[in-house]
Amino acid sequence: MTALTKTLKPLDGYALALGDDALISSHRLSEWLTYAPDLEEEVALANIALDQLGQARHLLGFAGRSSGLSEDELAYQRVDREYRNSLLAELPNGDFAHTILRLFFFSTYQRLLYAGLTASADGELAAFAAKAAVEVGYHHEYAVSWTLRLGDGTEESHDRAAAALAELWPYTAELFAVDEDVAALAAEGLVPDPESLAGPWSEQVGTVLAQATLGTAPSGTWRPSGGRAGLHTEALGYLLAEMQSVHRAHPGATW
Amino acid sequence: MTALTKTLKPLDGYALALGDDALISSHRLSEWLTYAPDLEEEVALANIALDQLGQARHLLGFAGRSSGLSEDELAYQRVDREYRNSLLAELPNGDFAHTILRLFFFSTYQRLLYAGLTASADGELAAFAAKAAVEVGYHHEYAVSWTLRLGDGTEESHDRAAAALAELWPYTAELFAVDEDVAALAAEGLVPDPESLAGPWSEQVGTVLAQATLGTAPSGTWRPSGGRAGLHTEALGYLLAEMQSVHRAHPGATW
Amino acid sequence: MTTISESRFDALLAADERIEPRDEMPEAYRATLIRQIAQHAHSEIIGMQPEGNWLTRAPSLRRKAILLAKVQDEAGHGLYLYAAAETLGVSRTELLDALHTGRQRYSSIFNYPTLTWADVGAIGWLVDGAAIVNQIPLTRCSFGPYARAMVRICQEESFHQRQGYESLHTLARGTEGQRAMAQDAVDRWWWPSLMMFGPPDATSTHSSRSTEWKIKRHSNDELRQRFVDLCVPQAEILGLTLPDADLRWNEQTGHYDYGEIDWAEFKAVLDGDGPCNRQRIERRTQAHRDGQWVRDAAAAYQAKHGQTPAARGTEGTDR
Amino acid sequence: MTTISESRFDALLAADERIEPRDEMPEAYRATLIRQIAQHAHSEIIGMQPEGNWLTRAPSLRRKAILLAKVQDEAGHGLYLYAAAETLGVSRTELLDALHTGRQRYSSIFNYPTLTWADVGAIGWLVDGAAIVNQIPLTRCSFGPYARAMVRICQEESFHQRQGYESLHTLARGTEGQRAMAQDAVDRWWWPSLMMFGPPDATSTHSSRSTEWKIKRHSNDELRQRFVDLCVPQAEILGLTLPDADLRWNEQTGHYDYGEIDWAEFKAVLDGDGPCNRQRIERRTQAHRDGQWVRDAAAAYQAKHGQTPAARGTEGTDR
Repeated sequence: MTALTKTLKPLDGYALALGDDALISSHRLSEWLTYAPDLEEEVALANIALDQLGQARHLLGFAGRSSGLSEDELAYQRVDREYRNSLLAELPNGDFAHTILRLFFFSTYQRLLYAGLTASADGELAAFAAKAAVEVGYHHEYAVSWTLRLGDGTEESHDRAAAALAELWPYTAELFAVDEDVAALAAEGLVPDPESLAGPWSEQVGTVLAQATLGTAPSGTWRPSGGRAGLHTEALGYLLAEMQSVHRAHPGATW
Repeated sequence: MTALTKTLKPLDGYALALGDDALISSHRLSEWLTYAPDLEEEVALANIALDQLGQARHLLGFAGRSSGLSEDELAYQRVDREYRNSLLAELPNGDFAHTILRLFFFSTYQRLLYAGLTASADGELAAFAAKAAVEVGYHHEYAVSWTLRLGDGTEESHDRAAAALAELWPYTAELFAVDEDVAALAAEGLVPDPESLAGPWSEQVGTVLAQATLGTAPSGTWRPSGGRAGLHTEALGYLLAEMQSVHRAHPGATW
Repeated sequence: MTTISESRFDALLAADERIEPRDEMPEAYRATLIRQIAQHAHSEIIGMQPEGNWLTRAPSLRRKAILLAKVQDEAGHGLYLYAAAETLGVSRTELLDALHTGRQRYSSIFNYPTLTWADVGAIGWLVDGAAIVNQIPLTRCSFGPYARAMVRICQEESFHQRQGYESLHTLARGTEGQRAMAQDAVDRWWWPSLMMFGPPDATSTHSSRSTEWKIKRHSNDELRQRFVDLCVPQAEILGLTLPDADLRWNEQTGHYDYGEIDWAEFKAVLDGDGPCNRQRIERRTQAHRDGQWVRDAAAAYQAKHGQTPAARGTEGTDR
Repeated sequence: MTTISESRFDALLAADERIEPRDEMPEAYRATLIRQIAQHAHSEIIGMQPEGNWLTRAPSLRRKAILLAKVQDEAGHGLYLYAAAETLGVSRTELLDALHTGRQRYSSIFNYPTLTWADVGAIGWLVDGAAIVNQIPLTRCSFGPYARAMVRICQEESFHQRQGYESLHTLARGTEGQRAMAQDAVDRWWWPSLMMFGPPDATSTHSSRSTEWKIKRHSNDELRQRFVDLCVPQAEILGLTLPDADLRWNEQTGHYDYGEIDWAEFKAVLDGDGPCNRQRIERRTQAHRDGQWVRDAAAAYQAKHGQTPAARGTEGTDR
């Protein structure tokens, strides 16, 4: 509630939300290290976490520049009510199927988003998006390949993938929510309209789920949201407590 | 490494170590709340956590007084290298058997320790110990009663209790270690000689383990220590990161 | 037990005497009470979760002790209330099963997350405050065991409510960050607290029969108004704003008018679509599942030895 | 394969040529290499744990990225090294099993805990530093696949070592708390780093035959001395003290003398009684157990479809 980010311009706020998605996603992936099911997965998950962290640094740097806030001030000195990531990114890691399904949903979304953002009227964001789109393309391939193997692997892996699907699905709606600021930015051609991504996303996700023998998307009225407005799950506070612990224990230090 | 506690007098340092034991023990017990196997256990574990927290507050208050350090400065502004609790206290919670066996070892130790401390030449510590001894007597009864039920309950509970015994046993040696400061304090009649507690402890523990059909104490050369000197397991850093997170996020605030 | 001496039951009610478990009572009265007491018990134990969420992060040892004692009290309240329900011929196991499978409810308020430390204060002030307003009349409820449980519970909850208020007061007078945290917590908890009194009288079910049976003594809206009237001056002392532009003193009625409650949100949360419904029940059922082997061990020991190994030992320190 | 054309093997060795997997070689040479490469591979993957311990807590995003890349590199090193060992006719599965059941070892240094953020810097400087001194000669090792893996690994480790040194330098020039953290880390990692070169020459087994086979090219004590001589001036630049009162320049030998190493501690840790031996292996075996269903799923998919679903996709971003 130190309100570091209350006065950000809309485009900076937008970049911050995307950056927070990437930062928190990177954090959850990095929690897998030394726990992954195979050495190849250690390498791959670390790689994706590193790409996401790189994107986060770029976006946080962009978001803070005109306010004079550094990437580290934004990452380490905000409390969870100031974080703007989607709830999907922050949910605690479950099993490997949970991580794969989340990555599948998330990278499908990011791929569409960054592709759209390459057309941004903001040249810097457009250039960033072009590079990031390539990276998330690889994340998406990885997630798809494992979604297929888990869904169409053993009975156990199928059941675990189906359980992850059911748990995570409700959180995907938030990715396509539009608030006033984003609507205005989209109207100015600065960012893609999130709603316009929902259709392609559903189609792409649906195709893979079907191929993975995971059936169609679940139904249900519960579509939680709030992350973009700083209304998170109870999990984010613990994540940030850990992430910020060393930084906060040494106020004013440089690293 | 902010060295808040480097200059503490030996008796204050001793009280700090005992206080840290109680504080960290309370923390681990409090993690059980809303996860306990039955409502009676929620109440009992909360009660024991509360007693331990009360003891910690008394001991940290005692430890900091002559240096002008408050209980909260000591609890929230030290890093793990300055914490003096035994490793046994900080190990992450396992299952209920793990928690019960740890409490059994720990309360048996605390009961002997506080009983010895009632004879301290320091009147305040002696008075504190008299009150605390009654509390830990109840903790001990509770732990014994569950050790018996788990050890002599079902095959599963027996196996879990045996596994907890094997895991925790090595850490108990540290409770009876003597360093120079403590030896000097014991010679002055200010504190009980830790080594003098080891015999009664082994005897009492052995009797209960036998009755619980858990056999005799495990053997093995590995007896880790270091906690009293601030050399902890990797688990303590995470515990403190969480415990101190709100306090550190608001420097200078009162609560 | 199919013929009930309803005349005696009616006479006791009429005389404002207590119905006791040994007394005969209409099955519908029994069922209503079981449902209400169970829901109340469930609320106590589910209510441990949002506050328990801050146990390990309380920013001072004093506040940590207060919170730990409070969460413990809630477990204790759960125990009394399940015991009160058991006097009506159901077991705690059955009631927990009804909770775990969604056949019985708990108070919807606990389906909101606790996002900052200030939420602990706001829950103490507003949620416990609303609970007390709801529950004080229940200390005169016609069913003896429930009424007696409520006496003790209300005493403890008043204590919790004052502690929450005091905590929030400290935050509101603290640093800028603390103050913002306190205001934010009140902004989030105010409306859900008003919803705790249930739907508006016009649409409320159950109420009229419960009133005849002297289980319920005031309407939802009456109690809600009482709560608003209590909170407004307290908020002024705190120096915090209640998030309702329509909140103002009404000279005519002698009460505070307040804005429209979002009953659609209330219904959604009640029907299972609040932010934490799934999380709360999943946590509860997981703890129950994970504890099965422990309860089995205790039962096995008892069967072998004909007794538990010793007095539980903690009762002596229960406070 | 019982008759080995040892003359060709000996000729290759004598000519300082590389032995390749297709070449015939003495069984003892093969066994020695398998043991050594496997131990090296195990060290890479177990070595991810102490550093990985700080991934989620790195105090700046830049340092976090550096650490993440480093831990990833270690997993990558593990992959190359297991692949190198596989050229000798063992499978990664067998080698992992030998690690998990304690039949093969990993470097003892990783049985010490990382207690503060500064440990990441100290490990980079000292542990990677010692590893490089140990490993540079291995880039000229007689077995081709091992030598080639070591070239790449040494390049990456030099990079890690410089990053660790630079991180420690920042801490040493930072706040009082940072400086104390840095000194404390060096105090704790210095002696274990010296132990990484193995027992003193007088008591070392394996060495003489490994030297004949051109697997090992320098004695333990020679390499240890080289490491000490490198570190002392670096510590001076850092402004940190190495925790050895006997450390001083010896004009006669042209080297730094250093104090006595606690070989009892070395032996205890090697024999399984270090602070983290149990923890490291338990974590590793747990990850392996927990991953079984995932590996099974991949195998089942492959069996059904005759292929993996797509290129892994991450190779393109591997750096």
